[in-house]
Amino acid sequence: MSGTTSANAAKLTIGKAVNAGLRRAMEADPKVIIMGEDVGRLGGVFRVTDGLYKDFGADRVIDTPLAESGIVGTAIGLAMRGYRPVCEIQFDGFFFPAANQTFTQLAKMRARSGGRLRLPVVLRIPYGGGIGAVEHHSESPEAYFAHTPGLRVVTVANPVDSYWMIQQAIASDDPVVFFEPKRRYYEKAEVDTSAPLEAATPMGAARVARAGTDLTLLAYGPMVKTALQAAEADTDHSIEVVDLRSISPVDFATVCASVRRTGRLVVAHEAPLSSGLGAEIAARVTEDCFYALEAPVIRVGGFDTPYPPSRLEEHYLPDLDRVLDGVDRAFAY
Amino acid sequence: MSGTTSANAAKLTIGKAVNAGLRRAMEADPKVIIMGEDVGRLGGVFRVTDGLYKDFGADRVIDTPLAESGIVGTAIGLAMRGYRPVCEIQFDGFFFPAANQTFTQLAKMRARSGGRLRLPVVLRIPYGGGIGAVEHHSESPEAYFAHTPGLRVVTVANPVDSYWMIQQAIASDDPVVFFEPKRRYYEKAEVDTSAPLEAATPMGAARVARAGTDLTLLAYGPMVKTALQAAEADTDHSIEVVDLRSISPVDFATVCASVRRTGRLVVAHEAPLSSGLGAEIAARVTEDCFYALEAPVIRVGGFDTPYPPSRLEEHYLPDLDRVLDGVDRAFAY
Amino acid sequence: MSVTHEEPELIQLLTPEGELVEHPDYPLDLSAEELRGMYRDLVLVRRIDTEAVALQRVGELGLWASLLGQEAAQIGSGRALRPQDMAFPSYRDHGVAWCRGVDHKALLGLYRGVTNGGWDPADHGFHLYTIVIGSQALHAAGYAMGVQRDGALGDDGTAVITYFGDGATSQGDTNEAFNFAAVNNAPVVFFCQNNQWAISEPMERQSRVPIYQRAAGFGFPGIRVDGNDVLACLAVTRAALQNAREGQGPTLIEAFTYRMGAHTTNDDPTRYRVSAELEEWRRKDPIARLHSHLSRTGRADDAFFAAVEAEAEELGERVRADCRALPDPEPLDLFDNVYADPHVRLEEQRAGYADYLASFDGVGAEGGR
Amino acid sequence: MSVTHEEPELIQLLTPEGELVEHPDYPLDLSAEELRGMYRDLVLVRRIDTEAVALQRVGELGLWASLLGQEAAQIGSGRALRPQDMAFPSYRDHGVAWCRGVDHKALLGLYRGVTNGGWDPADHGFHLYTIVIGSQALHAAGYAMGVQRDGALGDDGTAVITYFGDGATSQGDTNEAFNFAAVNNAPVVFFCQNNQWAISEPMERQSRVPIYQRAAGFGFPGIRVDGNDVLACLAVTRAALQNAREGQGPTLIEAFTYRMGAHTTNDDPTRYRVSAELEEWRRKDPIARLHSHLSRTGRADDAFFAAVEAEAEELGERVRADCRALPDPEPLDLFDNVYADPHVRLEEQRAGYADYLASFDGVGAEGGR
Ligand SMILES: Cc1ncc(C[n+]2csc(CCOP(=O)(O)OP(=O)(O)O)c2C)c(N)n1
Ligand SMILES: Cc1ncc(C[n+]2csc(CCOP(=O)(O)OP(=O)(O)O)c2C)c(N)n1
Ligand SMILES: [Mg+2]
Ligand SMILES: [Mg+2]
Repeated sequence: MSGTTSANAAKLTIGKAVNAGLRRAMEADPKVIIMGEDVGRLGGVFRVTDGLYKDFGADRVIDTPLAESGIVGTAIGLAMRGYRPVCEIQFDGFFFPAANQTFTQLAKMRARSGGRLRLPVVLRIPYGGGIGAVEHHSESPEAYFAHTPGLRVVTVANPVDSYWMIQQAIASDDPVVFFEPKRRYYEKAEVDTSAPLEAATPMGAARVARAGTDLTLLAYGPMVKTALQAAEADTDHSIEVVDLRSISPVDFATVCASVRRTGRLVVAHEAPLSSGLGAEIAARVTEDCFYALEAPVIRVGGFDTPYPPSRLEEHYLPDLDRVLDGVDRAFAY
Repeated sequence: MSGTTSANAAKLTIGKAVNAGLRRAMEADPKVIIMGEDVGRLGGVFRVTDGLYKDFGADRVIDTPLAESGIVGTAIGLAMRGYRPVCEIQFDGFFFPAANQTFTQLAKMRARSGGRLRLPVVLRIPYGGGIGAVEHHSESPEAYFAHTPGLRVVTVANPVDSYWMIQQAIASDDPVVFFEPKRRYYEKAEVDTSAPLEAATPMGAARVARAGTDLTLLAYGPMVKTALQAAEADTDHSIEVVDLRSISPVDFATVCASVRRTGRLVVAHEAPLSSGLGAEIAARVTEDCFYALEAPVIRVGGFDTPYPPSRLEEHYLPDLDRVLDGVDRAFAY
Repeated sequence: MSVTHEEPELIQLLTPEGELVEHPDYPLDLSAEELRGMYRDLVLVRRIDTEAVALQRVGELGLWASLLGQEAAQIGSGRALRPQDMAFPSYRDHGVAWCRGVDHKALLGLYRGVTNGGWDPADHGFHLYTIVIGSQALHAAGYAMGVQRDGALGDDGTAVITYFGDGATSQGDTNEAFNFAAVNNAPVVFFCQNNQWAISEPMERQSRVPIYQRAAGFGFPGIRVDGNDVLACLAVTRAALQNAREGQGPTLIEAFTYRMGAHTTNDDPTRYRVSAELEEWRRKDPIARLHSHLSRTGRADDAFFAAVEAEAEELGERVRADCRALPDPEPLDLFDNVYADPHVRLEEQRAGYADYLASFDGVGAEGGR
Repeated sequence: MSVTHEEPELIQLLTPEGELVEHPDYPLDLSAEELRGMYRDLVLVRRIDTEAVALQRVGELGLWASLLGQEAAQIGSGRALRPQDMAFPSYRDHGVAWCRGVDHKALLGLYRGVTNGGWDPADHGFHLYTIVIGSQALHAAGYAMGVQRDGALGDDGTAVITYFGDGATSQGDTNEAFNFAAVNNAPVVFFCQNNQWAISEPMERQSRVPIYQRAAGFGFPGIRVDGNDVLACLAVTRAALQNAREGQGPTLIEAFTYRMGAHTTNDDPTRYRVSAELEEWRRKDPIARLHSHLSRTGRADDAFFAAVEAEAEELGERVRADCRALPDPEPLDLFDNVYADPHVRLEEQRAGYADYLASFDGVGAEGGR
């Protein structure tokens, strides 16, 4: 804790902020349990669950067998028994074995039960590229989840949101997929951990991260930092940056309000462009703000290829220049 | 065979046309094999593989264990050994156990191998609702596939395409997901089975199914029939209907050419609206035809809820009236 | 290195001829009244089933998955459960539902298409039917892990059971559930009704060896029981549940039985199986053998059988009437219960669809649709 | 109903002290030259591995998964393969790659991030490394089904082998592969390197019983072999492959070994395991025991050992140089090989990106990026 901050404020990285949020949720409710591969003694491959096994024991921090379907499937059973499991999927690319349990069971079970069942399960998924990893460790699968009714999908871009939103996700009686921007795990900021959870911005709300008047630049998760940098870099225009935070449902009220002010929208994400989240945002914003738009919504995304070997990832991932190119394209109208 | 048709033309349903296409592909190439649950003696729950087990034997028509991941995973191995497996996923809702093998293996393996491997695997998936079925038997998961680089995704709306496109899918050296509109299995048309495969319209091409001048109505699979009915029903306007056929990649050349003529686009599908294929089409068409559009692209789709019990499906599925409502909304601009 | 394929031991307490046999590991001492109670269960669930098939034929149900032939496996195991126990069924387990006090209306509602669920799992200790094969086995394992964490084991503790078919043993999820249960020593009984068929695929397409043997590979006991013997099913399940309760971990029970009907009302089994097989199994009918035992031993008289018949008759009538009376859901129900907390997109879609429906008002008597 | 947990038999042909022992089922008669050849294999793959770890430390590789301690399991099984056989590896199987003639450059390329594959599976009878745990077991089962369909069985037939770890046995796919192989009697050997750890999770979190026992539950033989004994690994794998070749179906081999290094260069095993364990296994080092056998029996002399050392030294240098010389892919390679046939969207994206890159030309020396 830095000496210049208040007793309850701390300079935390995104990783440590999620860790602190998990700890607070576990302290507040004995039904909160952690499960996944290597989340126990190791504290997770990114150390996001560091220390929890030691302090809460093997009954509440469960090193599971190596089986993602098993993790989500048993989490559903635990939730039916009254627990609030927080599952770690070790990497984005290893989610897919759990697709059936997530999409046909977790997402639909409340509706199936006519509202009799609550499924307060959180899936934490470190996602995105840019860390020089081997295959399957750099995926951005959020659109699959956004297209699945019954799930809530959120992501974070800074330590403050990380600390609060993980607690909100755990507190929600709906299943929440919580995407963590792995290449930003070490970004630091001051987090005031003394506030009550109720005072935090709702996890469903988008946030204007930088005010501007000429163009709205929308990003989420790891791309928010890039978007802010792009906004700074473009000294010719006043660019408003919106941090989406909630991927499903999208807070279109905030997004459209911004677009109505600026008249232009660029959306950036790492996931493949086609049928990515940018498509939904472009489609919906165009419908809602048709007469306000001076240009079509411009999407900047990963290419429609498998995530490449790491020596090519700087070309695959939208960087500052590609985002600025998108901005230029929007201003070309 | 009807007496009024030529020797090689037959009145076929969509189901029988796929069956005839499979048979022709199996006759032409001994490496083509069929695999799935109940595809053998039973001929599949929709009888699409009827008679093939009897005529080609258990080595080429394989009743697999009840395990979708196993089906796709072993099909990959068979493809590596030089076979061309055509896998039946019994119903749309049962695809998800195979998501890992499909999305992380089948779709990426050619790229992973630097082009050294060919993966000529076809996944046939009967999809969509409207048949009064219980849960998981009425899903429209095509957007998950459209967002996955490395796959080709097609669907059919009539017996002629069914006959040819299944053969094209099998002939392709890329993995192809072949969606069959189950509620249209019994739609009939004359199919001239004498033509050479090379003469058929490429499976990647969209088709103008009905010419018109005032608005483009785009649909695919089961919704094409509804779209054509809507076009007929709207006697106030001249509506052009485009049958998409290829879901990934989308033939935007044909789609945009139509939109540039008409100035308006309505897209209809059964899948949940949010992040559905309509989003990609709206986003892309708006970018390409910004100045040609008189109205935003209007999407008509399923609601963002799990597919409901069958007594509600008529409300869930976009029907004639809902499509016409979309058309009205487009003309309101 | 070799694997022995011995003919599996089949636990049996009641022969097809209706004679009681003793088994050292499974002593069972039922009163005549209890035996009559189980007979009544068997007859009544078969009656519900028969009616449901008929209701499908006349279009009152969209589909039905018949339990015909599997009554003993379901009633035997279902009656072994205690109120605090939790069952995770598949889609054909109407006999277990009966034991758990789930009203036939709820089952009919599912297959009629007025609901995808229809009862409160907590109220009945009976989860919703699960259609995606294998999925529920993991839910059961997880629930059992919760029971452990609640400290709810012991003599009067809670046990969990999950039901699935022979085909389901091929599914990755089922095997992952075996392993999660084994590794965690979770109090769960895996009850596999091996009815010889997975739609059109015979047992041999799903497993090279008898299914109960799978358990040993994961490190817990597996046992094969005569699935048409309601007493053996009761005794074996009771023992396995008690082991679970007492912290001895999972058991796999393979109830060796037969699907006497079609897979579902959509299916045509004449395409893939011979009638001789069916004939053979008819001779092992689970109801006939208890009937024969009861009447031969004088544990039930004609009046009792007549009374059960009459009750079945009356139940059948109720089933028919109740089914027809099931109300259709309201259109806007579509948007209910998808989420627990308010959801901006669904609220918007609900409002939009309400307006849309209202726009037809006055257009025609039927609201224009 | 009970399961016996006997201490598993561990096939061993060479003791940790370097003494040969005979096993009735696995006679093995290797010439001194063959033994020396295997020693050389072990030393050289360890050298590649050591260099790779060092290259990662200096930033030349993004990651490396070390095989340290598992050389015998990989060389023994790898040398049992015939040219026509096909292997489906995981991501740590550099010793098998060595046996299959895959150049170290290809392996380094993968972990350097210049490719996700790097060799032609058909050329080497060695599929690409598979990272998503369990997936390759199904590919192997399917490939073996293809071998059956080709009629390529028999004495000189083709066998298939797939490699995975102890953790992988928990994955649904692995179990589905066991079952597909069993039901189809496919010619595939499942080779599990039980190195006691799945990253930080010890064996007990993955299975309640020794892994080789899993096979019996699916109806095929399972066997546990001393994974640090290159001779036992060779003999047992050879036998299993021959059974497969001859149409006797699958075998599961559990090679009982130890991951002497970190899971990967990213991992810090001091967080979860004690050094005493490592010490114990060091005494069973697979290379030391063959060294001791060769020198004790006079089957190799100092000159031989010196020559192998020199060769390793030279190889080490080559590995370092080759790694540094690996060319980065070109930006537009991104779009290659995603599809076999032309793809309208990718062509468009390729052209767009080419234009975009060109737009930086002249902006700065480095193209502005
Ligand atoms: C994952 C999945 N795949 C396919 C199906 C379609 N299906 C429904 S029942 C069935 C056969 C099930 O056989 P079994 O497990 O033996 O149970 P039974 O129907 O005989 O009771 C199949 C393939 C499904 N429901 N779920
Ligand atoms: C499906 C999947 N989940 C998680 C991972 C991350 N992961 C990589 S290696 C590993 C442990 C593997 O253990 P084991 O199978 O014993 O093989 P070993 O690494 O010990 O050789 C994990 C969890 C993965 N690669 N794939
Ligand atoms: Mg069955
Ligand atoms: Mg291991």
